[in-house]
Amino acid sequence: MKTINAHDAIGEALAEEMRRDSTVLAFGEGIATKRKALVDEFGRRRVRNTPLAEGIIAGTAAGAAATGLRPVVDLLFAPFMAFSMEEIVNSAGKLRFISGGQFSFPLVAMAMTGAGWSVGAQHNHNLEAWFVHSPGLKVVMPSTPADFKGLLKAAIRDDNPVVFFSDIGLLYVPGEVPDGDHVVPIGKAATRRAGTDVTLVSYGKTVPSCLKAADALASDGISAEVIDLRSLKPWDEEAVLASVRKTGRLVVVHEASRTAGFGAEVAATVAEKAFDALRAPVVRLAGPDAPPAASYPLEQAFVPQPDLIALSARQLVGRAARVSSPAPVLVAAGA
Amino acid sequence: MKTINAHDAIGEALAEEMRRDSTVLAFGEGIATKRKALVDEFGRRRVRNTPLAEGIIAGTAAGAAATGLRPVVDLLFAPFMAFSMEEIVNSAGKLRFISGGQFSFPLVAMAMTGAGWSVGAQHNHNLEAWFVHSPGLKVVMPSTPADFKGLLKAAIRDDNPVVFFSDIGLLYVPGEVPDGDHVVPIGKAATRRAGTDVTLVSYGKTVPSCLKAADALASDGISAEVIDLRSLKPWDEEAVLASVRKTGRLVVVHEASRTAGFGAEVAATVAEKAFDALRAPVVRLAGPDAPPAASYPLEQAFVPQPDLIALSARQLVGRAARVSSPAPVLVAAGA
Amino acid sequence: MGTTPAEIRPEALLEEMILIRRFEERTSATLTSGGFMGTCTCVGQEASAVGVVSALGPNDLILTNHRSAGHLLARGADPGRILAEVMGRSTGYCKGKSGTLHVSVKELGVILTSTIVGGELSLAPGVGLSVSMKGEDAVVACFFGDGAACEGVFHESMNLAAVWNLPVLFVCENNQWQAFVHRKETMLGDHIAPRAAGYGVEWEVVDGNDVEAVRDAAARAVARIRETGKPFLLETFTYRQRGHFEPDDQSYVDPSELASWKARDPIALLTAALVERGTLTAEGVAAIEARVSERLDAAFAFASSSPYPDVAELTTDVYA
Amino acid sequence: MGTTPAEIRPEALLEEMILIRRFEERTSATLTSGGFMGTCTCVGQEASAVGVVSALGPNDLILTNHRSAGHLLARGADPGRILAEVMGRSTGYCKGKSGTLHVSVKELGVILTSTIVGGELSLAPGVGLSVSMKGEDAVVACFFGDGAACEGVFHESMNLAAVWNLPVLFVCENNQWQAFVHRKETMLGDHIAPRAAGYGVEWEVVDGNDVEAVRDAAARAVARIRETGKPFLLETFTYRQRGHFEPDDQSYVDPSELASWKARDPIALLTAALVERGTLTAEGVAAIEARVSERLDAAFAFASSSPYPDVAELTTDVYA
Ligand SMILES: Cc1ncc(C[n+]2csc(CCOP(=O)(O)OP(=O)(O)O)c2C)c(N)n1
Ligand SMILES: Cc1ncc(C[n+]2csc(CCOP(=O)(O)OP(=O)(O)O)c2C)c(N)n1
Ligand SMILES: [Mg+2]
Ligand SMILES: [Mg+2]
Repeated sequence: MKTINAHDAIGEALAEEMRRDSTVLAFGEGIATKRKALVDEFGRRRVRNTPLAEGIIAGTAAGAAATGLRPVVDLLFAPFMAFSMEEIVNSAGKLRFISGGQFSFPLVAMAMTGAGWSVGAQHNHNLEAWFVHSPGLKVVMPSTPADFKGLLKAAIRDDNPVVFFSDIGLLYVPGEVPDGDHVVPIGKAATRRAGTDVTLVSYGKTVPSCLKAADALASDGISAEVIDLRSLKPWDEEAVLASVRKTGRLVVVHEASRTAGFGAEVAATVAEKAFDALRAPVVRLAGPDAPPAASYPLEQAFVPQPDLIALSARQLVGRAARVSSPAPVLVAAGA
Repeated sequence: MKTINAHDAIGEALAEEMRRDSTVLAFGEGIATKRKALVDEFGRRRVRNTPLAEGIIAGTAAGAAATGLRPVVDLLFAPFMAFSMEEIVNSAGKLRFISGGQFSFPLVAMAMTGAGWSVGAQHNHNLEAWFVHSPGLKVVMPSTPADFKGLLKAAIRDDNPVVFFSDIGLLYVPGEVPDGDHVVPIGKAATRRAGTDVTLVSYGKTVPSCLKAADALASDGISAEVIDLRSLKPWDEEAVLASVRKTGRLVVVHEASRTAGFGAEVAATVAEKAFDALRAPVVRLAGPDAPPAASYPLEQAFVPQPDLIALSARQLVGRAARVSSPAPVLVAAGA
Repeated sequence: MGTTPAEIRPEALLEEMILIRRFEERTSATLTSGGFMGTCTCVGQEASAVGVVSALGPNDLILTNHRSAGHLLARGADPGRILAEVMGRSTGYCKGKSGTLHVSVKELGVILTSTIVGGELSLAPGVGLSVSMKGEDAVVACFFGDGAACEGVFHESMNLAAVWNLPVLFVCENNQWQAFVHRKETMLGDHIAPRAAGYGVEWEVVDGNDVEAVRDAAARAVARIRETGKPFLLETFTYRQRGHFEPDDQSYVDPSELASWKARDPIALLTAALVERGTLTAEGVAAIEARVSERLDAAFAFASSSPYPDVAELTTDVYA
Repeated sequence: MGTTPAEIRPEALLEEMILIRRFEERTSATLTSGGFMGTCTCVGQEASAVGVVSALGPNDLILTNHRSAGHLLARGADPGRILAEVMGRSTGYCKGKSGTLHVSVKELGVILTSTIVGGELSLAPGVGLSVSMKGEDAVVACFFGDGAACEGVFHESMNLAAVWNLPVLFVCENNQWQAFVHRKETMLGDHIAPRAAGYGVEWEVVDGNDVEAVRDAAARAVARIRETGKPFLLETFTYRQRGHFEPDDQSYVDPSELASWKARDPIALLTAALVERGTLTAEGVAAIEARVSERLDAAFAFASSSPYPDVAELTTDVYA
């Protein structure tokens, strides 16, 4: 075990996988400048700066992946992926199916996402739901340095295109990372805290917020289970359903805008497949349906905070198991 | 009243709005070739063919909209919008907010979507959920010629960017369109059939399928209410909630892939806000999480069909109001 | 396929062009009369397909687009399996999942076909990168239209291939139409290739209706790429003789422009040249037509008797 | 703003450049020490901003990008309101919603600023279209970097503006850096402007550190656009003297290249020229610095005492 931050965990994952497999290479706008250690070890052929053009970066990754390489591309901030949707969705995501299985696309597209740097709505926009809704892709979004490393290694080894989101609010937070070849399987959630009264499901930087909320709830005698999804596609339905069958209550929390966000998928799935276990409405806490502002206080207020999570959970638990009054209306800050 | 198809209804809406307001103009890859009547009436300055470049078509619409014009752009097939996500989402959707309200973006971005022409996954891909999840945009998807006309007129008059999806399966189906200045407000659903036992919520080409299912259900003595959302953003939460409070059962039906599709938003909202009214699990019937194949039988099988809708509704109605057994697992064809 | 440029006789090129022409004509007629959705034919552009593909070696790779039948057939693909794909049958090269618009045939090196206009351009540098990282000497031929040249990805692709020295033969088939829009409405100037200079890329414009000229130009370009490891942009200037897809009444096409290009039909041009040279007779042409007709009879029989894919195929081949 | 080229004295250009330089320096120092996220300064590029903007008329419009302080100040924007925006205060030009990266000021014609690299290029033709449809004679100046010129939208924007005859002055500020990547890693050749020829667009490369040369070139380009109604691509060849954003240790920058450009600092160049011409004295410079300092003191006082936006602003200005 050592303690490193997520940025360095990514660096370790890249280095280890490039060492293990000579077909792995990395490119992007400035990656060779920013990850000098990789250039030193693997050279400028395998670690490349690119022209400033997200479309061709992603397209080149797709073309290379289909013909024997395993590229990792850094697309910087999530909104810039808007320039590479064609290549990621129509090519990498679909051409395997369209070709009747003749090709596969083992590539990783990385991007930073979320609030924290006051950079405004053209840098800060959580788009993971777009990719979850797009066939042929996998999507991961870790919340701990160990998972950043382990999921990136799994993503590089996966034979499918994986979109890897780094929540910028977590990039420089240190955490323990196991030694050795630490690989975290894509599609498995982690139960960060066990509980019996309410299930808090989240991913990315709102996982620590859920844990804080769970602490607060514990002092009220409410036992919250906290599930970190880690992977959004495939996502660990079984883990969530099992938890809700135990607790009967679900709060889904994420930073992305609520409307048609990934939380809707979780809530809808639970309302369908664990309906009989539900003792209260399923609640989503999420960013408002607005672009995030640069101004620091507004940027913070966009993101569901521990207090709100705890409040929602308390309301759910305090609620009569099945009453005829309308469900409490719980909204994220500012929604 | 006259009977015309959706393609012609679109033509009427464009002509009427261009006649009414000289700032309305239309451009796209071939629109001036395909809509000769518009060119004849309004000339080549207001009806323009463009170079083959979806990004700049959408970007030009955004720039023009912010400075006094009301452009309508035809982006052809929905997957081609992948080339214009930056312009639609980061510019048209966000720059009003980012600028602190200095600009508005009264534009309409049109695209065809869905199965019917055996053109394969790079032409046939239902992406409406992407836009619903993107702040600052509105999204409509009509199911009748009257709504094609009325919603397009409303979209052109709206001061916000509106993404207008034409389900290709409906484009050449005739229907009655009221005479005169027929405008359908964005955000209002239409109850296509009233019922008391189960609510079927849909949009686009699966609305007629729901109506067929409702017919079949009626002969079993089951009374289905069919709601056509028409607008997906804003969507008519109140209409759906009111219906579910009456029927206690919800089936959401759409062609787009189920995972993180718009149906998840509807299901999650109902599970949150009408929880106490629900007498059975909320069910989503949708396309599988796969690209659609070109092959005709596969293309058809992708789309939820009336039989499946009726079967699901029957299972929900037949179900004990609240039992402890797991919810029936109902999947769309092939999911 | 598999031959080097010097080994092909012009009569063989002619036979390939005729095969393509008849394939497209019969496919269109069959689809249209059967109520199927149309296909995008390359009628009029056969010299571009045959000329370029015949200049490639066996390890070279091809990326193409929606108008691909010529490239596929010139590369030696089985017309029966192409047609089965067009008709959505399980025996098609892509199991019927592609349909007509994005047929790839990995075993022949015809890879990563995209019907997103410009999709092939976005993928080409990556294929070139694989080839170059693995130290292979293959050339990657990427076919795209004058329309695709309007997409931003044209710019990004050319620039990246130039900066990274990727062995890509960009082949712009300038057929002067971009679906229902004439190139004159989409760009100033008649040609795309000169833009290559701005990226530091060598280029040439060739008469796309003269198969021997195309083949020579392509052979020179391929040789240049093998020598320098750098990309090259070849523009074959030609004309789309039929509509954008079938059926298409071409009411928007200037009849005199169309007629002038039909007068320079690539098959007629080569036939006349060979007759003039004395290497081909009317009987020779008839023999070619007969062979082609026989192949196509078999192809149509195969495709039409092939089954549709099973409904279980809806969700296979999505993930590896 | 509001003046025609002939009316501005070089001393006024110098004062604008010094205002910009001091604004950027103080902003960087303040933000960095206050733990705020950095800003992208235009230090070293003041001549490009001042030269071009001073050649515009009052009705002309400007689109810019993340490195916009020079353009804004040259256009007459209030440094206090820019700074308030950078600091996320409600008195900023965009109510604190933009922050430093996409400040637009509609009342000054500085519109549609985007921090998506290339965003300004995608919006510019539409603004040109409005102007041209309304029959106004305004020119739309669109500032973008050498990095933006690598995006596909550069190609699409130039081409559309050319085909539709839109009155856009494309200004490529080639500062030779694209964040952490030198332009030599992203394109062959030193300049972007010659690519304009491929689109049928006129172009010029000008020494971007010589404000008078920039102003003259821009004035010529603007006159040409007003005359022809067609776009023009002007490249100001300059250098980014500070990092991509603040703070940035520039460890990746070749010190000798940086030094050679600092030796051609645009402010020093003009100062020396004016002293040499005898129209400026050391006292004159000191007076400029004093005026600038006073304005900036007021600006900083205004911005730092301004409130943050109310949390209700989270969801306002989303829909019209
Ligand atoms: C991104 C995208 N935009 C639009 C289309 C619709 N479309 C298909 S082919 C075509 C014309 C393409 O022109 P060109 O590249 O010159 O190829 P050609 O058809 O002439 O061979 C268009 C507009 C598409 N398939 N993809
Ligand atoms: C689409 C997009 N990609 C990447 C970035 C990140 N980024 C911001 S500025 C910049 C460099 C831009 O270079 P250039 O266009 O030359 O402008 P400069 O910063 O040199 O003024 C980059 C890569 C971005 N903001 N948008
Ligand atoms: Mg063409
Ligand atoms: Mg630059």
